[in-house]
Amino acid sequence: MCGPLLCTDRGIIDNYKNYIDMLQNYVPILIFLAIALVIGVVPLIAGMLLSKRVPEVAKDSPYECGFEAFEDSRGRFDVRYYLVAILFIIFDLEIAFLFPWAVALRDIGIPGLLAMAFFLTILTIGFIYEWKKGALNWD
Amino acid sequence: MVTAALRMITAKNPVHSILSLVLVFFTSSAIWLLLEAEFLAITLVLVYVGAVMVLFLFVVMMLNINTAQIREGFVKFMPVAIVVSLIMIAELVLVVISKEFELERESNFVFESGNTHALGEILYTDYLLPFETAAVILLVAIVAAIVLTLRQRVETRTQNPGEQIKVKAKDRVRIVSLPSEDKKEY
Amino acid sequence: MITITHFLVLGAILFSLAVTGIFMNRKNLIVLLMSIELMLLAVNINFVAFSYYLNDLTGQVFVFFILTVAAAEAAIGLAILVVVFRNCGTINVQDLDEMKG
Amino acid sequence: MQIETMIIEYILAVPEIVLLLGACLVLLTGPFVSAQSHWTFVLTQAVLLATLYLCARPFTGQAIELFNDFYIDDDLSVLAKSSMSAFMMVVILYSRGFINKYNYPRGEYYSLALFSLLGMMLISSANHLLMIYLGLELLSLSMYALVAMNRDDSVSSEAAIKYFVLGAIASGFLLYGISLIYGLTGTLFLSELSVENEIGLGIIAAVIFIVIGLAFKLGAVPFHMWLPDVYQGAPLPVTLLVASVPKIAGLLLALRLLMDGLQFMHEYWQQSLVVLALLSLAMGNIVAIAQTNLRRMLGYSTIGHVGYILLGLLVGNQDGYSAALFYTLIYALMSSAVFGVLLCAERMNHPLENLVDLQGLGKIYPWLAFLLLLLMFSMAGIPMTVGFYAKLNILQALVTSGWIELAVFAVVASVIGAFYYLRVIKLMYFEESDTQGSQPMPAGHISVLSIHALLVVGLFLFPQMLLEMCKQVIG
Repeated sequence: MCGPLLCTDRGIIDNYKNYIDMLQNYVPILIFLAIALVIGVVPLIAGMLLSKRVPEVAKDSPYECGFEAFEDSRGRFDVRYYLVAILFIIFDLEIAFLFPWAVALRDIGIPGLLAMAFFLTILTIGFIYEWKKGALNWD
Repeated sequence: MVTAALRMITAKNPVHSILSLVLVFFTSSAIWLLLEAEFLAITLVLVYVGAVMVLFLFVVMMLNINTAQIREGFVKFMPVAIVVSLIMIAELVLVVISKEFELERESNFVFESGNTHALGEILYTDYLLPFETAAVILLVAIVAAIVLTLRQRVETRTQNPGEQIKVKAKDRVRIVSLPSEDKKEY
Repeated sequence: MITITHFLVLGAILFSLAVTGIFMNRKNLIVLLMSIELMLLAVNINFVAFSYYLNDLTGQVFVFFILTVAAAEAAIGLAILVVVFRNCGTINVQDLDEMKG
Repeated sequence: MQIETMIIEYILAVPEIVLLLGACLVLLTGPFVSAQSHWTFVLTQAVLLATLYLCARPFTGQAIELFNDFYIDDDLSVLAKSSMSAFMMVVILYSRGFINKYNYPRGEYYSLALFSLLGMMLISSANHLLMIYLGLELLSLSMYALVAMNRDDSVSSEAAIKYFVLGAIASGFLLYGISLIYGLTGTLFLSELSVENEIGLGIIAAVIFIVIGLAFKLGAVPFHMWLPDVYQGAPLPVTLLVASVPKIAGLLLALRLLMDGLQFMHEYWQQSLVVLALLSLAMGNIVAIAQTNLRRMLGYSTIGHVGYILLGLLVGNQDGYSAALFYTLIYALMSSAVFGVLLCAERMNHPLENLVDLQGLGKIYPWLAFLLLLLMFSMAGIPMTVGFYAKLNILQALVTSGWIELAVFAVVASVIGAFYYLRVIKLMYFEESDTQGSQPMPAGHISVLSIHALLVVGLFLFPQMLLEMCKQVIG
């Protein structure tokens, strides 16, 4: 989906037309969203309209091998998932910084390359640190 | 969008308010698209919806708060909240509709080679220092996250194959010479 | 025709809602942290709108940095939240009153 | 940009780079060196010494702008950076015993302290609102992590979450103000901010937002809620850190924003600062009397001192700014020494947590009590200590620009404040206690602490040099 975003390289012919062009690149996304919405919502509504429902206490209660439910149906997550998620965010942001760099590298040349080298060095130090600290080990 | 934001601060269930915030992010991403900030719009969706809000969801799931009792006290604050927020909105709106902010766009310029490219051209040259500072901030975030949440699990048993192979017989079996004792009393 | 004022009003409303959410929320720290995110989003909308109408990329670069820092900040904030929950067993704002004076 | 200019810029910004690389090294000692090793400490001090050496240079009266004008290297930043690295060395030295005793993760603690120093240095030489924001966040994020570092203590984590939430709100307000300024002026360079037309509602609102953000960060009433909690709840070395070095950075933040950037709005931010200063002086000094926890009391006393610093700022001319700078430096000196005393007592297993713990300290540890006595005199602004000069300077600046009522109010507030400082002395010398001092004093700690605390008297005798420096860098 990222392909069309970069293809606005058309020069300024007509500003307004250009603007529309830019937005036109997003039409597939819009269609995609619409279809996703339909796929998500239609079965829900269909289920609501078509099914026959006779609600009853026993039917609505969570069932656990003949016992009352011991705990909330939402189980707890482990803290370790959370640490992984945080580290994911950090490196996600790193990618976000890499993206415009990759697009513009031809024009910013060596200074840009050095700048990114320094940036990555700092983050690599963080990576070495977390590796050595055992934050990436599951047990 | 405003409805979604409102929903976010009033929803009873934290999961619902998180999903409302996701909706807010999506709509503002669309608005940024209209304002020709394509790259930022995509980043907002990728980073915020894709990562930050997932983190929020994780935390809600992890803490597993009893949702029933969360909002008991909210109702009695409600009237005050509405009044205060209306006053604040009125004040701020008064500020931003003042004449100073009426900017006209002289030329409707579109960057020659796209928004991402234009951002890339200045981000790594003109904005070199902030860029490197951002790296340091991310590093601090890594360190902080690890310091605060990583628990060394002492009780988990792991096996280290390297050590298993390196083990010599003398490490495991100690041959003790026991001098035979004289039988005196038996 | 949509003018800059519309965007600024939108930003102002979101900002006020976020501030209200922060000060009126007496129950849940997670919603508090989300209100902070909303606050920064309002700021970002302002910046992007100004950037568009001033024909200047500075605002967009600023927004990019705000996004970066805010994500890092949210990560640390949630980490602290987890620590608080483990120690105090609650994330209810009113229950956090061990220190007074 | 040419590679040559890039290299030159890197050479001029070498203190920051050394600090950054040093901090990374210290961080990596965490997992690589054994937990009991002293190398982490030695390395940290070496990095700080190198930074101090590279920062300090004679004043030239010129400002050099680097990195496409994002970074400014002037006398003010030189003074701030050198003093901050010097204070940080002292802070790390005092913290060491505590860190070793309670087995805090050393690499992380020291490197986060270094990263926060880096943030403060970036604030001191920021010439762009983006740099101010990033420096501030670097400082705050490290501080949040440090305050929460004691993961098993509920008080400490509660302090951390309060600090975090209020800090984040402050950033939000600051950013909203910055965004309005950007819309009105079209630039974010501090030296280029100005409005063409007459001053309208928008710019006033922007300034108010920025002042609110600043007040949150400085801890001025009514945005002070986090400060006493952090002082009380954070681990003691972290309190020492929070109480000393960031105050200088906070002042620099205010100077960069208000003096360099928004001087043309002086009459508008002045009014808000008057309110903040009055409230801080009153609240800080009066509420402190009611405290029973020593650290919390010191927190409120900080709020009172922030009130004084704001008084200096609001005058808005060279006298005022330099008086505020002088006051802040002296305050950082006194405050770090006071917490040095607390840490020293804690090392001797005589923690001074509540005011009651001070009873009979004059008998148990006479020398320590004497040092604390000097510091309390200085905080109260009694002659023979440098705190007197600091207050006098502020008052002079106020009177010469016609704020006589404010000066009178400040004097009254500090007379009230003197009460609780003197109560500390009364507790130490005129109350009996049955505890016995058995522990020997840690030699290194106490000798540095003695020099540090005696400086308070020394600077009273020879204040001229520091005063001159403060005047010169503002000019």
